[in-house]
Amino acid sequence: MSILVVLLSLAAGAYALAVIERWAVHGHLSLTGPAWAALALLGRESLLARKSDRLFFELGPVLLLVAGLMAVAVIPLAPGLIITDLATGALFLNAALAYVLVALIMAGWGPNGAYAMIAGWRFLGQFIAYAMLIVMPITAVAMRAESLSTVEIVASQEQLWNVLYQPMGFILFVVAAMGLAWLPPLDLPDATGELAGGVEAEYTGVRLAVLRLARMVIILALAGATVTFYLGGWLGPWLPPWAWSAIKILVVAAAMLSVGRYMPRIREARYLALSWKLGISLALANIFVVGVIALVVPI
Amino acid sequence: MSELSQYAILFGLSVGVFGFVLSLYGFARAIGRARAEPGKDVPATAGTLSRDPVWVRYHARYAGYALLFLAFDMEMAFMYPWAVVYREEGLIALLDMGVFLAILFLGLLYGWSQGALRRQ
Amino acid sequence: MTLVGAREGAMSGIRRAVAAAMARDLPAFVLPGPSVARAMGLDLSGSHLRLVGTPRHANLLIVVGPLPPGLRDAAAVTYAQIPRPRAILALGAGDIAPLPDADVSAPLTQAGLHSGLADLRRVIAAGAFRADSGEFNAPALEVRVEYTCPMHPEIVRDAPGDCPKCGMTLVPRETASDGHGGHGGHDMPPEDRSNPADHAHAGHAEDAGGAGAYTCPMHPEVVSDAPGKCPKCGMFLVKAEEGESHGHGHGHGGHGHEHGSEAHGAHGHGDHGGHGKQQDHSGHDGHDGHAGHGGHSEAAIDGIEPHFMSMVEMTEGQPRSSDGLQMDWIEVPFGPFFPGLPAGLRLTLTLDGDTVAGSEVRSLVGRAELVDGPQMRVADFVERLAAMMPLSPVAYRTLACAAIEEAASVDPGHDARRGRAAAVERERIASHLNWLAEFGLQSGFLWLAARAGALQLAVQGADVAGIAAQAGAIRRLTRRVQAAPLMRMRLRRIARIGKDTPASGPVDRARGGGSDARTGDPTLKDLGFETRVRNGGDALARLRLRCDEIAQSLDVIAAAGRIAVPQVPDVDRVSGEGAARIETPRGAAQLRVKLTDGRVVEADLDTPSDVNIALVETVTAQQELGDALAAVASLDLSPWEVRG
Amino acid sequence: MTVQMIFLAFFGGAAVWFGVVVFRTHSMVRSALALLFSQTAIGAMFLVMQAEFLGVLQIMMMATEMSVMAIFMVMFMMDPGGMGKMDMTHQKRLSLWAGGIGLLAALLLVWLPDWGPVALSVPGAHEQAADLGRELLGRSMLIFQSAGLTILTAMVAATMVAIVPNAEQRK
Repeated sequence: MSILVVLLSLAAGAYALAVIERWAVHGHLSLTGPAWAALALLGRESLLARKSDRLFFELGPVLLLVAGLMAVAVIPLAPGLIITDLATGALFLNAALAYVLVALIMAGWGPNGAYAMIAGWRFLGQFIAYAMLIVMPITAVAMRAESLSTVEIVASQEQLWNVLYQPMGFILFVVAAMGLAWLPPLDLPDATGELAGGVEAEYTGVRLAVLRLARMVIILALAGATVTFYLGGWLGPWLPPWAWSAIKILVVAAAMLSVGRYMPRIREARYLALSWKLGISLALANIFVVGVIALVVPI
Repeated sequence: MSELSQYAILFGLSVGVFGFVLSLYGFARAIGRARAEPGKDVPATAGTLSRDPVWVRYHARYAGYALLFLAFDMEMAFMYPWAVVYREEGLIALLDMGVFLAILFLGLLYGWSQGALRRQ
Repeated sequence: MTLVGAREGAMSGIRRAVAAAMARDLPAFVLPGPSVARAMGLDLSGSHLRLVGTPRHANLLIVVGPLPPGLRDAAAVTYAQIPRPRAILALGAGDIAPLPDADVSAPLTQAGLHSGLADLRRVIAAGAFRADSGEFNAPALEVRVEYTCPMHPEIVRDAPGDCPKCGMTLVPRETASDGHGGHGGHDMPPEDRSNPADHAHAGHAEDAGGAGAYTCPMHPEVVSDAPGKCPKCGMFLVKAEEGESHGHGHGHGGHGHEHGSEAHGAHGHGDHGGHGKQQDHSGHDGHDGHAGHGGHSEAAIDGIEPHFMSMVEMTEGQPRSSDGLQMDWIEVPFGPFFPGLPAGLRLTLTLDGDTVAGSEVRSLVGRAELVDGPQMRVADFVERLAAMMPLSPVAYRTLACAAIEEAASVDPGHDARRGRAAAVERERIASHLNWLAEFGLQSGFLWLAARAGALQLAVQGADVAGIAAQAGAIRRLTRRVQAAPLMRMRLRRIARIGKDTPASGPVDRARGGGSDARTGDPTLKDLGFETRVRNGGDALARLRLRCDEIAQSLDVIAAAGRIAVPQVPDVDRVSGEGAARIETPRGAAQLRVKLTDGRVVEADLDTPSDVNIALVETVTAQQELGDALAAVASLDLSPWEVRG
Repeated sequence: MTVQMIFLAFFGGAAVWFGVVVFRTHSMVRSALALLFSQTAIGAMFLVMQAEFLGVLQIMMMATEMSVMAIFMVMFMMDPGGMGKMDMTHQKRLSLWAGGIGLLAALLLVWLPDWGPVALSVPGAHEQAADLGRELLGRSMLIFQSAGLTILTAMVAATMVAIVPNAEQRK
């Protein structure tokens, strides 16, 4: 039952995100727009580049969707409202999202097109930049919660949300999450002005529809993860828990989608250098600080 | 809910995604099939046909980062179980992991000094 | 009412619903490009269109203005790559062959766009599917298939088979059919493009012993009589026979160190060591059971010349990257319709991974002869020059008028001069805003793209009061752009240009240079003009300088108090020569005209883009792809200004 | 229990099959990703055997590390797209011997030692992770720290071998 509820809210959330994305990218707000766009996409030809690696080309979007859904599976929306409350939930989230990389490499390599291939390998570079900054902040979160279960992690924030407890980790995690979902300004693998669509460039019709849907699911999963790890999940006064989850996730997702509108895309070299020289140092410092606080303060 | 049934749910969901995607493809197929035409199946390159295959030995300039990444990724295997028992173990855990991370950070600094952290 | 590019299938049931959805959701690809559309005064953002960066994601092709001849093939390619159902909306385009007839044609105005889109939506809703849709083909899409060995690119056959050298299966490769420029960068003279029969000989012509052709190991189509470097990748050309005889020698002598017992393989090669007929090769390969394995190790394998299978030797002579590694380079076209690069500019980058190892730039819309025919009426000449430069028509119109007045010794008068100066400054503001919008699009700074585009449209036809009304918003925009997060990081040290390289306009002034045709102009001096200069010489300095110039031009226009686009001077059967030089938004342009009997008989134009296009190679060399494209964009080239 | 066995066999078969694909394909990227999925299947086997932490860790780490391997394979192998249909196998005799000995060793390791009685009840997934943590900080601390040193050595060695030092780069 709760699985069905989560899946339906996932569908609703993905649609809401599509509305927000159209507004952020194309500047018009239309509640029905994504529905028409999706139907139109299904009606367009879905082309296959010749000399392509068809298996990769077909599998890329599907694997992306699987990865997104697996990540969503460990996000709690309310007490009891979660698909699977794994004891290693935070780690599993990581594992699922690692396949985003695999899917994008497949999608990039598959069509044998220059833009897509460069985009796919670029994303591997981007992954190397953000990966540690996803993992290390989560470790600090798990230290406080004494568990990897996402439900426990939310419960551990009863008295103080992690965003206040470990603000540094929050910032690092959000930036890394945007990199993972290749959201502007970290949209190196589908940069319109540099690679004319990149990994998405060869996808048309129904395959593109699946790819876009998968991306929305991933953004939702990451917004959900941010909320779970740092913003107290379903915790909040007055409103029922599920409403708090929905509001927080949508606000975080909308913020992640629209912030890139106001700045140019980062350069790959700078991104890598910043992540490794500054980001990892800060992430290690964050772990240390949280470690000291966790020993001194009993919350 | 037992752990095995949770894994079964996850497995079922993955299979379900394939089913969902296949049904979408079936719907799209019902509307029509793609038509083969000249130039249509060549990867798009902004108005110029580029028919040469691009699967060549790709020069990844982030190779240095990639090498260090492998080491850091390895280290995460130890971080998670450590994090779970951190508060229980207390100071010893902090010191232990402090030493471990310091060693790793040393490796990072070495790589940095040698130029692993730059475009090659 | 159906689309020319309709999808196959009867219009019924679910397809009707899908067609209705398509009519509401129109992802559009604009030819020649959004910046040209804006320069022509078309606001594409407000019509519920979604502009996309690749034809793959579009289903509507909007052709804005007449399609230049040089872009027709590219337009056909773009159209061919749009998935069906696809539609064409032609705005003031006239003849668009080889594209099929436009589904809807409308005049090149905002009203035309709106009515055209409304019509188009109806056409799509009614006719996105059709039982018998015709096939689209164009000369640019024709191909010839040839077969080549992945290890020995010099082997090219027109039928499938095995490589005579290593026995690997030849892989098919498509090339553009001869005599057509559709293939990226392959614009070598026809005589250099060997036909398949020649290729079949290429590996064996050395039997004659003498004039062996030189060829590039990576680009077999490059054939030269003399040694040298490959024009595409810069590798040293190898003598066509060299690889082969070397390989045989190696096979004979040093072979079998691992599979010595199976010496028949090496022996077989030894037999025809020095010469080698094709039959010998194929006969030999026939009994070689292991043909085609290995290749990933340095181990020699019987039956295959170890020379070609060795990674170390394979890459011998190939150019090395900065870190000493040798990789394969690919040639990737960017443009002529690449989002974020000037429309009409075809940049072909040789990429080593994601780093630019070489570049070739070409304008597909370069200007033709200014004087069309033996002589031209003055009015026609002025209009022609203005129409040739869609990105800055007013500046070139002013230039033409000034040169003709000079030739005819006519003085336009003080007020007219002020009005003209203000008109050119207004265009400078619009042009720089257009550049900012393009930069926004390229770098994913979408707020900038939308805001600068809107301001450009508001400014470019406005009078003094209209510009004054927008001045505050424009100044805020320029301040905000420079302060945007990541902006410095994005542009600093990109596309650095030294003091000695020739450059024109803002590119020169942003490296501390002082070239400005406006310096010393008394009219502008009156209006409070001072040359703006920035130091740095990188893309960031150019951005800042353009922002400075926008602010300065706003002041000049306010001081001038009037804007007057010059009228064609009334010259009455005079003869004479005259020259004029003005600072267009992209730099100084100079025009010399010769009048005979009141008609233009000769004209000669120097444009800033002629100068700046030569910088492309310098600023892209060894840059990361994104940086290289930002570097090219920072030059603000107008392909229309480049000599065709 | 039977269902568990069926799934174990299924994922085991998948792991082996992907392992075979590694050598049967021509494309380097396919080869690398086949290895990736082979490892993923092993991770799934761990899950079926209720070793949750180990399984999830395997699934996560192999995805990333094999992807990194893919780029190195594309960098250094000829014809990474497999367009020339080259065979992945070489040095067959040696490989057969090595593989055979490896298999034998694995089988001996399975059959010979005394693995003790079959564990009928498995600790909960959370307990597993916590136990592992306690182990790391207690009895196996030395192993843990020497793992750190090993990783450091690997980092230094990889950097020394593969990276052109800054000073030389500038020349």
